Amino acid sequence: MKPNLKVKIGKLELKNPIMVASGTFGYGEEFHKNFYDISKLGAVVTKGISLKPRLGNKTPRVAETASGMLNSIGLQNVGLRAFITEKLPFLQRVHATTIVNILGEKIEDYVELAQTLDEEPGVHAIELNISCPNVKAGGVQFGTDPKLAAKVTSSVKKKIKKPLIVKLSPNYHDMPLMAKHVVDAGADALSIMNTITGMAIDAEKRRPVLANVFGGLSGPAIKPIALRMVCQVYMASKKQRPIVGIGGIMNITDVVEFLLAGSSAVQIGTANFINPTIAADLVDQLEQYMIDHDIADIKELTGGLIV
Amino acid sequence: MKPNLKVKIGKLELKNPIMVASGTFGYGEEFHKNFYDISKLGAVVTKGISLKPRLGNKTPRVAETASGMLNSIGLQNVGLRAFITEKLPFLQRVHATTIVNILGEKIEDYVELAQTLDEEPGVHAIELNISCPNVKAGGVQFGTDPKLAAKVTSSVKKKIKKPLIVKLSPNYHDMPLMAKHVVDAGADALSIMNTITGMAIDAEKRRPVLANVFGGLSGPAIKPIALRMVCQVYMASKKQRPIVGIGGIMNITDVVEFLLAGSSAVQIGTANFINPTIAADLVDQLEQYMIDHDIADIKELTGGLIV
Amino acid sequence: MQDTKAKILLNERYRQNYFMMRLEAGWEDFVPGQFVMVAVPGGKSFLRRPFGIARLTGEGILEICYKVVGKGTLDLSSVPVGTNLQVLGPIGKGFDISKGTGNISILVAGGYGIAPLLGLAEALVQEEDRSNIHLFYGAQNEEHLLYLDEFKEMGIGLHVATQDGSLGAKGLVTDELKKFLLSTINHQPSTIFACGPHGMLGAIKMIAAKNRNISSCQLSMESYMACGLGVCAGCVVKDSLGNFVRVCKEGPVFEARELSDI
Amino acid sequence: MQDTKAKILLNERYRQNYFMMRLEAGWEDFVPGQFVMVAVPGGKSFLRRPFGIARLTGEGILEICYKVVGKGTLDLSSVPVGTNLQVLGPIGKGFDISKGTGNISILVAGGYGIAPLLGLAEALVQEEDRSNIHLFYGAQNEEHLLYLDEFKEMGIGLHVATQDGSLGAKGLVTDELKKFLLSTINHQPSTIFACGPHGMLGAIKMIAAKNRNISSCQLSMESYMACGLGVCAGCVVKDSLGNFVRVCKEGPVFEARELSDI
Ligand SMILES: Cc1cc2nc3c(=O)[nH]c(=O)nc-3n(C[C@H](O)[C@H](O)[C@H](O)COP(=O)(O)OP(=O)(O)OC[C@H]3O[C@@H](n4cnc5c(N)ncnc54)[C@H](O)[C@@H]3O)c2cc1C
Ligand SMILES: Cc1cc2nc3c(=O)[nH]c(=O)nc-3n(C[C@H](O)[C@H](O)[C@H](O)COP(=O)(O)OP(=O)(O)OC[C@H]3O[C@@H](n4cnc5c(N)ncnc54)[C@H](O)[C@@H]3O)c2cc1C
Ligand SMILES: Cc1cc2nc3c(=O)[nH]c(=O)nc-3n(C[C@H](O)[C@H](O)[C@H](O)COP(=O)(O)O)c2cc1C
Ligand SMILES: Cc1cc2nc3c(=O)[nH]c(=O)nc-3n(C[C@H](O)[C@H](O)[C@H](O)COP(=O)(O)O)c2cc1C
Ligand code: FES
Ligand code: FES
Repeated sequence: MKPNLKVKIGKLELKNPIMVASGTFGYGEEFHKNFYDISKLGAVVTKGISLKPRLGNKTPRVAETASGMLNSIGLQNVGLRAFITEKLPFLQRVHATTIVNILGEKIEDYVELAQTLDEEPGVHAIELNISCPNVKAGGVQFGTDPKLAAKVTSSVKKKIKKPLIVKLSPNYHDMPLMAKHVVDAGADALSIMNTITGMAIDAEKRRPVLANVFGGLSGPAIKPIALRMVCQVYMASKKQRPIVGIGGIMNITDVVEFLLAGSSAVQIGTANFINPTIAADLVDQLEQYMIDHDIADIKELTGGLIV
Repeated sequence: MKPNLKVKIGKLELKNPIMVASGTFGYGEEFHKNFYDISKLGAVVTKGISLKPRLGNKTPRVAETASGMLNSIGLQNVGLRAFITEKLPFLQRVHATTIVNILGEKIEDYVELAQTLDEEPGVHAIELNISCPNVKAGGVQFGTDPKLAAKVTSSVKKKIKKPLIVKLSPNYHDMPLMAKHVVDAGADALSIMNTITGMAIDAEKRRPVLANVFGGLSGPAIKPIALRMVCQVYMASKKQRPIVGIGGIMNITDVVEFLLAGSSAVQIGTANFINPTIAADLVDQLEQYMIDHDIADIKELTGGLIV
Repeated sequence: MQDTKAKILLNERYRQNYFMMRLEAGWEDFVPGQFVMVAVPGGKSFLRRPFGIARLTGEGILEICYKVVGKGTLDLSSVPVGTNLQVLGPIGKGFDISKGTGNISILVAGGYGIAPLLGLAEALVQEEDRSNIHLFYGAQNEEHLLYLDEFKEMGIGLHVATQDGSLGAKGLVTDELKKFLLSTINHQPSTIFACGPHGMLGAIKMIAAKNRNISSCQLSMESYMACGLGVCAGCVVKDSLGNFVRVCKEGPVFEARELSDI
Repeated sequence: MQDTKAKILLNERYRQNYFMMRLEAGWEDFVPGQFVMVAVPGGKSFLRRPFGIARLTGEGILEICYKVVGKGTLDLSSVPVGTNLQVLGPIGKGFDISKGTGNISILVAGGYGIAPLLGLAEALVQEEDRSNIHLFYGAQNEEHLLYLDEFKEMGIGLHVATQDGSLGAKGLVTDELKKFLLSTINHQPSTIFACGPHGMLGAIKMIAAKNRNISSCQLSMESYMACGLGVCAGCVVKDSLGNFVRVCKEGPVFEARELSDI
């Protein structure tokens, strides 16, 4: 019998738990044109969208590290208007399940973005990227202050009907506490996790490799940390919300590990750069894994860790 | 001319800035007997010592990850008495500069350990490992609460004459804030950083690989994060105290990167497992690096990053 | 663009620390100036590495030429023939030959920048009079010059400059280019196609800007890349409007006047 | 113990997914039961991998025999002859032959546990009457048996058991051992030397505990290792007093009665 790969994120039902992570898949066109039908994925999470287009940081913006990479793209994106007129129609036409990742400099930005996107039929859910500095609060990141994170979550939640996913930043140390605040504020699901701030230095030039000095670390190097955070939040949370596990997933074993740790779905990020067909391959491989392991429903894997 | 590799950690002058990290060098005997004269090192930091011997955690205690490893040794050690009678005499006999890493379950433990060791002529400095749960405060780690960290620091500082190094935990998110608290409380130097909590899962067995479920991540995977923390603390700190950079150092380029980011000295940890002569090799390589780059004094490198 | 598992047919030191690699890609077509992203075995290189396409034969054999500069290229140089490598390509916007039709074609190369110009020259000789094609090629010394025989055989104009004068003129190839533009062809419409170090490209942009006969000056740019797919926005350079454009998508070949970063 | 850069002289599939490797270590001496930590090239294995020493020839050539079970051993199996590997060893406390002097020596092996017993048998035949040495060797089937010819040549007692009965007795080797102990030598002082899977070692410990003639039962233990140097305390097992002892330092060979974990 064909196993059931469907998962629910709030009211949204996904074909399967394999999504692609924000910022590592553009707006889907390149992958669809060159590699595979992106409607096959559980969902496409777009590059983070802001109200106005953003230029992003100076270059170099990327650097390789041991089993990972740093990026300081600076959230370059086309902005809300261009996204709706130029990018969304394509995603809608190819029937991609689309989750829009949004980012702002103040709570009002998030609310306006979310409200506008809530009206767009091509948008299936909204992912709040709170790893951004709050310009109104002296630049402290929304994602490193549980109260602020709760506030932006509830402000957005009040105004939209579509499922709201909040993407947590590992740059705050107490994940269960952060998760509790955000869930109490109305998040339908949690994405765990964004990149960890790091840096690379060119010893010969005596300069940071990234023009921005600091950048976000992603890739297999961070997988043990991401798995721990997913597991901690899953074990601590009473009001259980689906967790979307993210961080260094490269293969089917990694996917299963994140599910066992407590994820309902996963996002494939940097791996898309290493192997452009990986996300589609993983959809097939996950189905095969379930058949081989006699698992009828993907939900059996979520939180299936024996501790 | 022979370059000057000497660095000062509080009142303690080290031959050179290359130390070995706590828990990765035992009490020095194995390396001295099999590989090299350990008095060549800037300092040997011992395995963390507690008042009573500790059995440590169940096994498996170690797991490999991408460019790193997890450990949950559980601070197994011989205890203060046996350390002083069985381990310290050896370190003293071979003239190793010895820094004793100490850990406790409550502030009184740290104070008693430090006071006792302060009297021992073979001990040159004390490193406070605050990545331990405080049993009196419901198990919250000393190192994830700036006030608690400050309190244990000042309590110890008051009672000892030898230099006091406080080793920070990356499991707290605001390193500059933590550093400020600890320095204000009297730390003579900061070690940055300890391992980051992570986990590994055996997908087939559906179990955590480590018996303890969680463990500390070390190795090159964490280097970008450690570099960032050193750099942030160095840039933010007004009352400058020497920083001892730790995390994923594998070769001379890594050493130079940590110095440039703001470290006065470094510790070699997991690399000792990969290449048992690495720490001694790095002492020679650092001297050669200085000659090749026409650097007369190692202090020229500390914080030499051009940003 | 496709991601192909390609067998290594050749991987040899060519000269100094330049290596030549041939891969059984099976691809049918490419535009000179396009590049590939190669997955480097050995475990030390997490990201793929970009290399310009030197040639693609009728049998789908891909040739690249790379200089060993760091851990990735060092590891690549020791991969044995017969190994399969994952190769993504052809990537990006190559040289636009059509803009040069009827013009004098001036190719300028520095270092391994010669590789994509080989493919370009092979395409140009199909379309243009060989005497109207000129290659300006600069290198440290004689030992660092690549593909010279191939270019000689094509019968195009060759202008070599080496820093030590061991072959051709002594000095910078851009000086040779300046002299050439002042003398011979200063009244003929010309197109420049250039690939090489950043500094060289900057000098060429200046030269082109001052010379009204140069209707198109196409520069092949480099930058740090993560994806090569156009999705990460890691590889951008600034265009003349101040916007960031992707080297792997809008480039690597740009009209000089459309760039502001150089 | 030393850390040696050793050239691979042989790295071949021996049988099934067992491989044999010979390395030019140049070491002079070892105690059977000791092991090495090998740095595995390929970039996927961060930590070294432990393998028992099968033999060390007079010329300092080290032989190990490994089973491909995961990424490290898979990568190891494709390292070409001639490559230099970093090999740390000989490590740990090997078998104590002196305890068996005059006794019947009973060697028990499962899987790749046969490797260190080869070296042990070679040492024992120098000291003891061959007829007093017995090897009990269990495997899945005939195809999984290693070094059989070598043991036959030594002229020691051979007792093979395979799970499918394709060679020797059908079933568990520990059952053969039990039968043997009940019949033949039940009044002769014996020493057991065992290396193999955890379950097998547990069964042997039980057998030995019940038999008063077995004066020493030495088990070679495995565990997850990080350093192999005795400094990380990663590899511990519990001794009979409830203390953790290091497999890489106090072991890998322990007296069965001194272990509580098994
Ligand atoms: C579109 C494009 C085409 C290229 N074509 C060729 C080619 O045909 N032949 C060839 O030999 N090389 C080519 N390169 C450069 C080549 O990609 C780099 O030399 C290579 O990636 C270095 O890898 P590494 O691991 O050996 O060096 P690393 O160890 O990563 O770095 C070594 C040094 O090179 C610098 N470096 C590394 N990557 C880049 C980069 N992308 N841009 C600028 N500096 C870098 C680093 O800062 C460092 O100083 C091209 C690059 C681009 C972007
Ligand atoms: C003292 C000692 C001597 C050994 N001698 C030999 C020998 O002579 N020949 C031989 O083939 N093997 C021997 N082993 C086992 C060998 O070290 C492991 O099989 C090898 O490290 C696996 O590496 P891998 O990367 O292929 O597997 P991984 O990809 O790391 O793991 C594959 C599977 O093996 C398990 N595993 C990995 N390492 C160990 C370990 N240390 N202990 C228990 N389970 C493990 C994992 O849990 C996993 O299920 C010995 C181990 C020890 C401790
Ligand atoms: C180049 C790049 C750009 C990214 N941009 C965004 C973004 O715009 N919004 C966001 O929430 N996360 C962004 N991320 C984070 C990823 O979505 C993901 O959380 C992170 O990379 C960890 O997953 P991975 O290890 O699988 O890549 C970006 C990551 C990378 C590598
Ligand atoms: C096996 C192991 C045991 C450790 N034990 C201690 C300890 O007892 N006390 C301590 O402060 N740090 C301990 N550490 C942390 C190291 O000292 C070091 O801070 C960390 O490993 C990061 O450095 P590295 O990446 O170079 O290993 C231990 C690390 C490892 C790998
Ligand atoms: S390298 Fe990713 S967009 Fe160009
Ligand atoms: S493996 Fe480190 S103590 Fe044994």
